Amino acid sequence: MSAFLLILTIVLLVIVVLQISKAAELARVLKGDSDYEESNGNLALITTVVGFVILVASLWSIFTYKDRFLPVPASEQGVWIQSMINWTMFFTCAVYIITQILLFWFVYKYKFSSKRRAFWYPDNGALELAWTVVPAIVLTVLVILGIQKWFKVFSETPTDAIVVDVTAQQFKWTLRYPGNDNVLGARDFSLTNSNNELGVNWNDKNSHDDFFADDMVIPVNTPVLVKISALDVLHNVNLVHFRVKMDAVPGIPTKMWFRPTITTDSMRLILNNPEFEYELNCSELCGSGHYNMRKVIKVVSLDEYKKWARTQSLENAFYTKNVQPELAASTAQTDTTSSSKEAAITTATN
Amino acid sequence: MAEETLLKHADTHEHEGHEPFMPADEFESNSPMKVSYGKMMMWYFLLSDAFTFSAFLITYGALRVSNKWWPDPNHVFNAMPFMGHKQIPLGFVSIMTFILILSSVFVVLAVIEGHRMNKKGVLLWMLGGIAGGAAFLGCQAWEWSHLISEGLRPFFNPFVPDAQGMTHLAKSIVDPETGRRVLEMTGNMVTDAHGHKFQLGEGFGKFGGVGAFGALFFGITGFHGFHVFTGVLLNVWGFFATLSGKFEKVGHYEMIEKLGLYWHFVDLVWVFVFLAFYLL
Amino acid sequence: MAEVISKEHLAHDVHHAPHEEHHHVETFINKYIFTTDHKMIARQFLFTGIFWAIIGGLFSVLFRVQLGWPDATFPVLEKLFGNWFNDGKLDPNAYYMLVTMHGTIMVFFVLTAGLSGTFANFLIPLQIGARDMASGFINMLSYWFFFLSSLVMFASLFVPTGAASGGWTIYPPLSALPQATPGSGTGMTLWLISMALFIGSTLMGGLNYITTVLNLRTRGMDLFKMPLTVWALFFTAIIGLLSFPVLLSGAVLLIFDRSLGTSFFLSDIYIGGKALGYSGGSPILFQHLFWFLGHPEVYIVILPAMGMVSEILATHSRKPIFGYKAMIFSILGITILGFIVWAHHMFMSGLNPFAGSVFTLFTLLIAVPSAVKVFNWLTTLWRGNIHLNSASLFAIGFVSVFISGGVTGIWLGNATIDIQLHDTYFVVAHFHIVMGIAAFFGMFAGVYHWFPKMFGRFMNETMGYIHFFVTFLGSYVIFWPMHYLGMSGVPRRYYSFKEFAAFSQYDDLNKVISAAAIVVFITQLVFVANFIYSIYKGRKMTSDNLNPWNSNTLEWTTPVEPGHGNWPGALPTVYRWPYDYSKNTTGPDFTPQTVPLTEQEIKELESHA
Amino acid sequence: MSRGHVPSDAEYKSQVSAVWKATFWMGLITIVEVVIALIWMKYLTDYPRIILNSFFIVASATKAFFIIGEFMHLKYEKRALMISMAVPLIFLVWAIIAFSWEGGAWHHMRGY
Repeated sequence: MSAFLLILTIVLLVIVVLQISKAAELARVLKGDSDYEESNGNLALITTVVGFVILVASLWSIFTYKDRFLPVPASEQGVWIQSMINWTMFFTCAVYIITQILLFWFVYKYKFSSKRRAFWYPDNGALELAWTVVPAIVLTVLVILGIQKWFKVFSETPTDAIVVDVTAQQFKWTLRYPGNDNVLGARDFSLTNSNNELGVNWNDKNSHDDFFADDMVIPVNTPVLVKISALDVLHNVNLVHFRVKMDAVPGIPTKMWFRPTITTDSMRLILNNPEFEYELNCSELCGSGHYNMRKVIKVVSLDEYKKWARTQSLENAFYTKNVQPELAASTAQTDTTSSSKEAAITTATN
Repeated sequence: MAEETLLKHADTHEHEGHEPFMPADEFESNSPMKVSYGKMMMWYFLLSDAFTFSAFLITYGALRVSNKWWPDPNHVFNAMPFMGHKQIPLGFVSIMTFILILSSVFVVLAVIEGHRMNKKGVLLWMLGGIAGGAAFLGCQAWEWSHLISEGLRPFFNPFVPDAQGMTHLAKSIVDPETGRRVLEMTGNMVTDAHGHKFQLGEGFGKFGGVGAFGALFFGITGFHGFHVFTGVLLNVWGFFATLSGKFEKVGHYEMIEKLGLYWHFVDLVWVFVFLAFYLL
Repeated sequence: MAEVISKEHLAHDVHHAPHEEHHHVETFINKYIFTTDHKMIARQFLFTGIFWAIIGGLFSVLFRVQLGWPDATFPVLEKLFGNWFNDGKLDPNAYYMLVTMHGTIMVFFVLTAGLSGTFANFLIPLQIGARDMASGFINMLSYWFFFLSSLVMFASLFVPTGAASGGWTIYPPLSALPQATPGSGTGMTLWLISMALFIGSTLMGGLNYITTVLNLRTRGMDLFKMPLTVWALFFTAIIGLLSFPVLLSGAVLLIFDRSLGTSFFLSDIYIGGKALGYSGGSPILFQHLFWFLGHPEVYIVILPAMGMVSEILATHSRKPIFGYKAMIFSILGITILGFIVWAHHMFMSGLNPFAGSVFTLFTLLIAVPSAVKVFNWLTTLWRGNIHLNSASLFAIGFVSVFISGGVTGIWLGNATIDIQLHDTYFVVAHFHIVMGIAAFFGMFAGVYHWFPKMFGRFMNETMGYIHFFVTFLGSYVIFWPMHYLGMSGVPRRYYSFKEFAAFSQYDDLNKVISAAAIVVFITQLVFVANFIYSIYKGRKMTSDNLNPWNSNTLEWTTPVEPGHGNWPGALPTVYRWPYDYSKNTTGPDFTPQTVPLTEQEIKELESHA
Repeated sequence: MSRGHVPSDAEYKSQVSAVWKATFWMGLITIVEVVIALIWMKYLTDYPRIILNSFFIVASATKAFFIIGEFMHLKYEKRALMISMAVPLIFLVWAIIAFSWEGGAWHHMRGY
């Protein structure tokens, strides 16, 4: 019933508009051309007013909503991007304002008049050249600035970078840290199975002190290299506050490095929000759970990070905690416990 | 435009009462290319088809350079019918290339005879073109069945590297558990077609060599073969249409010319398929 | 209107015309269904396009309901749409399906087939003075392939596992693996089949448009005497002809990956607790193939609108289009650049950063020809004598939204800024304004302008004004705030923003956007009502005023309802370009293309040469 | 060639001989390609393969020119048609560059 009513309402609404318009049209035909100029002028006025309302509202609303935009970039890379945005903002706003004003002003100024005839003006080489060359120059500036910063963002990773291995799958992230040796254990797809979803090669000694983490903990003012991969479909590692974004592609590992500059605590002070957390989200459509792949990022001081990483590596290294006992158990052929071990491994990996 | 031509055109407009509109070539003289709309359509169709083929070949290129290793074509395509196990790299495909070129030549000659309105000549050369196309298809069928007998599949590639990166044809079996084709291997030792054992290159497992190789081979040569097949059918139609005197009645053999364009395009594509799969 | 068309001009070419005689039997089927008449085929495209636009628009309303009121339940919608709305709430899988189908339908079925299919078919022969397309039969096939494609796509909506839901860009592996999302099962197969048929339709149409423009122009219609509409449609056809084949290749390879287990786009995949045997393929490769079409596709959508707007602005401001040749060369420039910039959609996809810089350079270059066009439109209005009606209002609205949406392209084309804005609502705002709203405005302008020629009647102007002002304001209300969402990092294609503190602050704006979307959608129904009503009951066009807009182009020299063959007598001869508006200081303020040059004009031409 | 134009005997002869000439060259190029490939396989495997590959690409392009120019008759068509066929190839050339560039990048990213 309610569905029927909804459709009925919409249909009635359309019919009402249709009837009113029919009457208006009829009146216009009856009146003939006598007040064409006047009605055309009214229309021009309305159009221009609407145009200017849109222009003013669109600019004014920028200032209203500015406070909700992303806060100050929390990384060095973000600052470069922000400066690029400022430059582009300046040029595009200027173009937007000037052209919209001209457009709607012309509509009113040159509205139809029976006393006037339009100005025959088919072309002007100098003018056309001018508005080919001027935009070309402005764009050259933007291209040069942009490419310069682009290459800075994608420059060689500094050698002292902290490495985090981020693996995406439907619909969760797995964070792996290299442990004390700062080298991640090798991965090999052919080793992948439900007990070892990442396909970590446990024969590689480097993997023995690697640990998995629930939150992404990273140190401030130190380069962080995010190594990115995906297990099933495309995902995208998006750290909005750091302006970091890179697709996770199955079969092709990607990476991106950045240097965080504001700790979580400082950001809480800046935003005056004690609840604030940096967040990691997925920015590439990956299926029905795309919208809730969340991880928390904690930016801490370098000392804190080192302490945390060392403890984790010693106490929580996946190999020593899960794989080694499993291996020992299987060599001792104590099959009775292996199923519970398997369960333990699965939970730990998750 | 000169006044005279204008008048001439005006004349041609007079009999419009009989037909709702004129044939499409009413203003052929307006064409900046001075070709009829039919030929032009064929040309642009071929241009767009060239983009389809290029996309396939570019895919081939991108996947080939992105992979760690690629089977050596001289090793993969070295068989020849009636030659047993003798290895003749490039032998058979060269023959296929010659067949296709010759077939193309025959069709050009048919087109030239068409210009002279020589029905017999057209028929003769068209027959040659059709025979060449059919022979090419036969060769391709043989090559496909040979590679399939060696174990190559769209989803599986038995051509694998040894530790030095040399290409070997490995024996493959269907895994009874998963029903999928896999290499017959013990440890990392694989048996090749002659029963010799060799060590599999690093990074390769029981799922065989680069998976996309078979897919690309069957996909691209198959798509080309499909074009050849269509071309043969079209040529057969052209042959019978000529035989029935259809084009004589129309007054020109332009249809043969259009069929020819399509046929040469098939030849053109083969040049690049030959380049990508067999030479590079 | 002030001036009355001078009848001599029309009579010039028709006076000796014998009455059209039809010797072949005209049945309902060969007149309305399997017709080879380009005008009827154009109408078929238009009707199918409008049908799809309603469906596509409705889908956007449905998912906007979810985004605007994520906590509310709507039992009404469950009654209407069944299990898409379980318990009155949109299901996430259905959400992604609706998003995907909205994109596919709008881009391909409405703006490619409905817009460029309609107007290329309708305008090319009429404006260049041809009796019909080069091959009426292939033209008919083109429509019926589109129709089949539509049927398949429509059928896919009713598949139990749902239609394709991997986004309109159908990136594998999501679209290749039925395990990844239910929509990648049968729904995706049907999507690919439908798209293959659609590509066939576009290619056949494109071949016809190109050969018709090149070969079938009437006497005197040099290339540089063609209206800008024809130029735009010509380049659109070229773009389609060269880019759609690449999508075909990509689609074929994707079909192989899905059904034969090949590894073109797949490699090292572990899903549902199982490692799959794909190796050596590259998901990024598909993105390259897709965007090699996908980027030119946006010009397929926008160029016809640009052409029509140029024509309509010139006609209704009674001024020649400013910089005719510059307009043509900017279309050419956009066409060429459009082909070499595809990877700017993929800056964050793992693209090689060096390639990224080259693509940034090419991309920003497109702003130059676009700027030329905008300034030329503005100069066309300058010191004009502007008649406002539904057609010219939409043309003016087009210029406004094209600027608003275009400038943000300079943001997104710059790879550095794209790091922040990629896949956020900023992108959604950008492309909806510049290629969605703008293309629709071009289409509406075209429909209002050429409606009398298509159906022999006028559309209701009052409804046209309501349609324009609500749509114009509404579009800004819908899409402008999306920039702000984007600047706050809110990602697109999110079913709900609750999970993230950073994204959940826009409940208020999302409500406004959704409400505006519903209002705008209902306003489009007003347009549809106007359209259907006017076909039967609109004010009639009479044979003593065949040229209601006092336009210069050839289509207005045909009878009210042109038969098959367009001109009953000889084809008109063309002597001049189509933009001689207000050239004379006395007499009518327009000089149709069929009016011979005056002696003075010939002298001027000679002195130039 | 416009429809309905019947070539004279001299024209006919020159057309036929041009076709056979093109066939001869194409056959020769193919043979040379195969022979060089075989020689390379036997004796020159240590040299950079790019030399051989460039030769193959040039040779194939030459064959393509013969097919398009002579067999498909483009050499004798109006310039406008030639240009309209040649210009779109720019896009393909750029696509080849971009795609193989990308392919190389994936190779690198996969750590080979």
